[in-house]
Amino acid sequence: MSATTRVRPKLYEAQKLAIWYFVVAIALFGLQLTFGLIAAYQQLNPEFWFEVAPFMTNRTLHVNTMVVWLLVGLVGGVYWFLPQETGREVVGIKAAKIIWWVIVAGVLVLAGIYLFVQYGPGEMSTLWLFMEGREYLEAPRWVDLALVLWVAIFLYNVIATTLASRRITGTLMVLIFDLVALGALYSAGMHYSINLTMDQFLWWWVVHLWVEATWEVLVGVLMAWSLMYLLGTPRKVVETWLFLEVALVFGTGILGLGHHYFWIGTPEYWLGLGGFFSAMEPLPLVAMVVHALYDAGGHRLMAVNKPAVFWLITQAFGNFIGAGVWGFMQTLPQINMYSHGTQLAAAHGHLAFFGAYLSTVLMLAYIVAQNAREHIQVPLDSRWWKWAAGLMIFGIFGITGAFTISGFTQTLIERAEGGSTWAAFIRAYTHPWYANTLGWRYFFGWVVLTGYLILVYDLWTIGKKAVTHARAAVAAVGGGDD
Amino acid sequence: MIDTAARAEMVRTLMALEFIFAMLPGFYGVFYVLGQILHRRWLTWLGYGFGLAQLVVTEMMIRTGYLDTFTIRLMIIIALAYLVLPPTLWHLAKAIHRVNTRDELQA
Amino acid sequence: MAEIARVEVYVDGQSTPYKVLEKGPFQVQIDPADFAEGDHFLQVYVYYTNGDFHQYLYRFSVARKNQTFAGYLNRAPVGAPIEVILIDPSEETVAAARPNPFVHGILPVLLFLLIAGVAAWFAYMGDKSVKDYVENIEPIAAAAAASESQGEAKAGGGAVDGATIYAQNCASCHGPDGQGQGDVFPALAGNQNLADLEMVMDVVLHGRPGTAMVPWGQQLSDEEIAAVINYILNSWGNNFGTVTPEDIAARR
Amino acid sequence: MNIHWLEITIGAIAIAVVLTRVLSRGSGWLSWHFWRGAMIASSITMTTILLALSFLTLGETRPGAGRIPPWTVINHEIGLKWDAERQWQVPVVGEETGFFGKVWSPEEAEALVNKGKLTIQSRNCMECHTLLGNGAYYAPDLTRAWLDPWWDTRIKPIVGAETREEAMMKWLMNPPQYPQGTRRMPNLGLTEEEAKAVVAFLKWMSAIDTNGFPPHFSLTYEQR
Repeated sequence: MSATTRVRPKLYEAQKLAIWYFVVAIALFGLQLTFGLIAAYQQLNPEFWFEVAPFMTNRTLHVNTMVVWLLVGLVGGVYWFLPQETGREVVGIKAAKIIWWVIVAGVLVLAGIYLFVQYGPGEMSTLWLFMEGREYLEAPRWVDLALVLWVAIFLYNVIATTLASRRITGTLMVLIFDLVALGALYSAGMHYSINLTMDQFLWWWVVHLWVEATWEVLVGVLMAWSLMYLLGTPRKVVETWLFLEVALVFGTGILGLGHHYFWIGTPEYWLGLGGFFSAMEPLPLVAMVVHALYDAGGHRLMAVNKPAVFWLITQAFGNFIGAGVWGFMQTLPQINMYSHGTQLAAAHGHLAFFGAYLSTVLMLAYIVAQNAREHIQVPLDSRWWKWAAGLMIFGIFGITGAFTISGFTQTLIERAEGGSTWAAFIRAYTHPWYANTLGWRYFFGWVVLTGYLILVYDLWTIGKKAVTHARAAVAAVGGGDD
Repeated sequence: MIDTAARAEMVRTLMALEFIFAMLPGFYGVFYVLGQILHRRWLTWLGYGFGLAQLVVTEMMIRTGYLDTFTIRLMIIIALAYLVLPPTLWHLAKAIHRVNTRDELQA
Repeated sequence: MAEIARVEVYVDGQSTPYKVLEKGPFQVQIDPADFAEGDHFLQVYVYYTNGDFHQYLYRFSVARKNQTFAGYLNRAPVGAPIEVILIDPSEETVAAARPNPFVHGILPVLLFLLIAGVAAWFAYMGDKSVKDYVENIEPIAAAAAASESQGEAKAGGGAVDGATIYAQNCASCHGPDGQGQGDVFPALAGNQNLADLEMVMDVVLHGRPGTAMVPWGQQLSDEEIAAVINYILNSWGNNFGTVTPEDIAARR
Repeated sequence: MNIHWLEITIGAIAIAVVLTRVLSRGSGWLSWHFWRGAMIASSITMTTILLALSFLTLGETRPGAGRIPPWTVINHEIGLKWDAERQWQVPVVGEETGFFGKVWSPEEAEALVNKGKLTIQSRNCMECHTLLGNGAYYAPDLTRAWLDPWWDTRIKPIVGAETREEAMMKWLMNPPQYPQGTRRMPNLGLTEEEAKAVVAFLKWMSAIDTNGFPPHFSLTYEQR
């Protein structure tokens, strides 16, 4: 009697692709931290690499690698869960693979352009070839087109797979319409306008409506799937709560766009609208905390994938504190008039992106790591992920604190006392409170980088011991060898 | 017109109070939910304490006299909204779980 | 390949089978209510009529006991010739809906084109001028005069005041009373190094490389630099002598 | 047209609630169907209101339409005055004084400002500076850069220029040579034409009515 055991679950092609998404995402995360550290050091010592790669170059790379790796991670998460959700292989997986490697090549070329070309002549051709020069959306037009193509193929895959599976769930419905909004809004950032006010008006359609509406909903969908997968929360509960979150996110976030229309030359009614709706924006985030804690607590944190559940809860809290509290701190128009365009915005940005998106992608990375390599893993745990998470959270709070103090100083000295002139700006950044926090920021940057290196090691090794555990269980009942 | 020193004083006061004002409902929500989930009554009461402190800070901000009518109204609406939000959402989560799973979490 | 003769299902390595199937349809239904909270694995033994034997592993998790639905089955295919189904009543009520090709296929595309089109229209209209020339011209000579008179006072030519120049340029680092700040910005009050007048002039003119001290030679005139150095040398109890604009010019 | 934010806010919430009731009639408020209705209702309501308000905003944000100056504003003197009613500074446009020694026609002015915008984008200015408060925070805000007294008091003498526009142009063409503070601006290789265009763009930008941002700019202007 021949006995063979197949313990390795076959992955769908889309899931194999998703593994590559996460490998690239984690690699780009390392680049983001590196350029962030260089930029932080240049604040301490402005002459460092002044001739080679000035602050603007490093910051461009810091910001752009962040946008790309988070988006890659979120899309990778969808490719991971989509076959499981629909119970079938993703339709059009070949096109997805081809466009993926095109995007990777494009990102590499773009990083080279940012690093070595840096800027071009003041012509339309520069905007097409090298640099669009709008914060977060610096990518030249050809990269924009490639990205839209990427999202379009992704959208087609989701829709076609859903239609082919003959079964539509609430999460898939939300996902389809959210991806439509995500792709279409990105195209709003591709237009050139001489009128700076209209330029920034549309620019915020992308930047705000992406990170505070469509990305937030995409994260909501991924969290819904992860809650079902990690904690076994019933589908009906998860979907009902997802609808509630989407109602709140779109209900507050779309008009919350008004807080970016306070001072760019737009009419005064945006002050009231933006003030009110952005004050309500933490609401869906409170809802996320409540739901995640309710289910994780009901489960008494007994989960098979401990790091993923940890990052799930970190996401709920981090999103609320970073995006909610730190954002709310400065959206009242009377305060924002003084704090707008200072380091306080950077404090909010760092904590919000960490809490809302980085922790989501790391949660997904641990789910993928659990299934990508081998067999079954019960339970997935190690001592390293705790160090990685602890150092990264400690570091990011240190960075945020440093930015908050320097932002407070800058607001007082540059805006309130000095009248926002050039001289006032110099006075602000030479003030000891500001100057000292630059050093702390750099130090905490190294803390985060240390956490990142441990994270990479942990993702690589976690689950190897657990496999042995599973094998022993199989052997105990007299199963064959592998 | 107010002079530079007075303006700096105004911004310093308002920003410090606004920071606290933003933090308090955050603490309120977090401690309330933690108290409920861990069945620790004192954590929930701590949460309520932060909720009340938020009203006090709202009143302090209004009393500084720096705010215009529009901002005062906005602050009052926000403060009252955040006072009822965490318990409302918690009970909503509980009700949705109950209706959809016929399951009582409370041990 | 031969026919399937018998299917045995074991859970978590227990010795007694959870289910045994002798005839088709070979479909295993798991009721999560039977299991404890946590993660479980399912071994499916498939025996064939010709004596072959294959074993497959599935994983599923259960959230809570005594609950209508409480599990999630990893749907990844393991290549087993049988179907494993997790009983999931809420999936049946919620997810049985068929997708509608218009609502879930064509409507999203139309929405995409609508949003993209509106954005393009805004960008196009935003550059179209309503008026080419300024209306409502107001005299602003008073403000300009005020700024110019202040500018003249600052830019020098007239009386140069070392204290003013110090307050505007130096006090933010070295402190309004020359007391300095920490190690980075040295104190000037009572600093014996100031006795070296040539060193003082060099540092103010050319800065000190590797430190926060910037060169002021390009920004201030000889008269201004002399005035501010004299202010520093003779304030806060200092008494280190004086320099002249000619000395400064000589060291440029 | 006078629009009040409170009416819009209350109206938006009311419409969303009514629409939710309509879309999810017959189902209890804790059910799956109710919240699906709420999601659809709030998305549609808020998107529609955003689009409607954007159309209204467009009427005031086109060049020459009240809050945004026409391109030819670069020929004029520009200042700030305290608006007692709105409680902040608003830009005022003064006499026609010319720009780089000539008066620019609407077409020429638009081409020049356009060149300035292209240069600002291609040199990635927003990665250090802020424009209208948006950008990186490594270098000064440029919203009212044209009105900064520093150009007259500091830059004019060191670059040896007669007018403010000339001082800005000369400084921009080689900033590291004239450092201001410890942070230096790199030499971005601006040609004379590009530098002129950037100055024109900055001058145009300083005349935008930004609801008073940055507050109390350049204390000299407001004190009258």
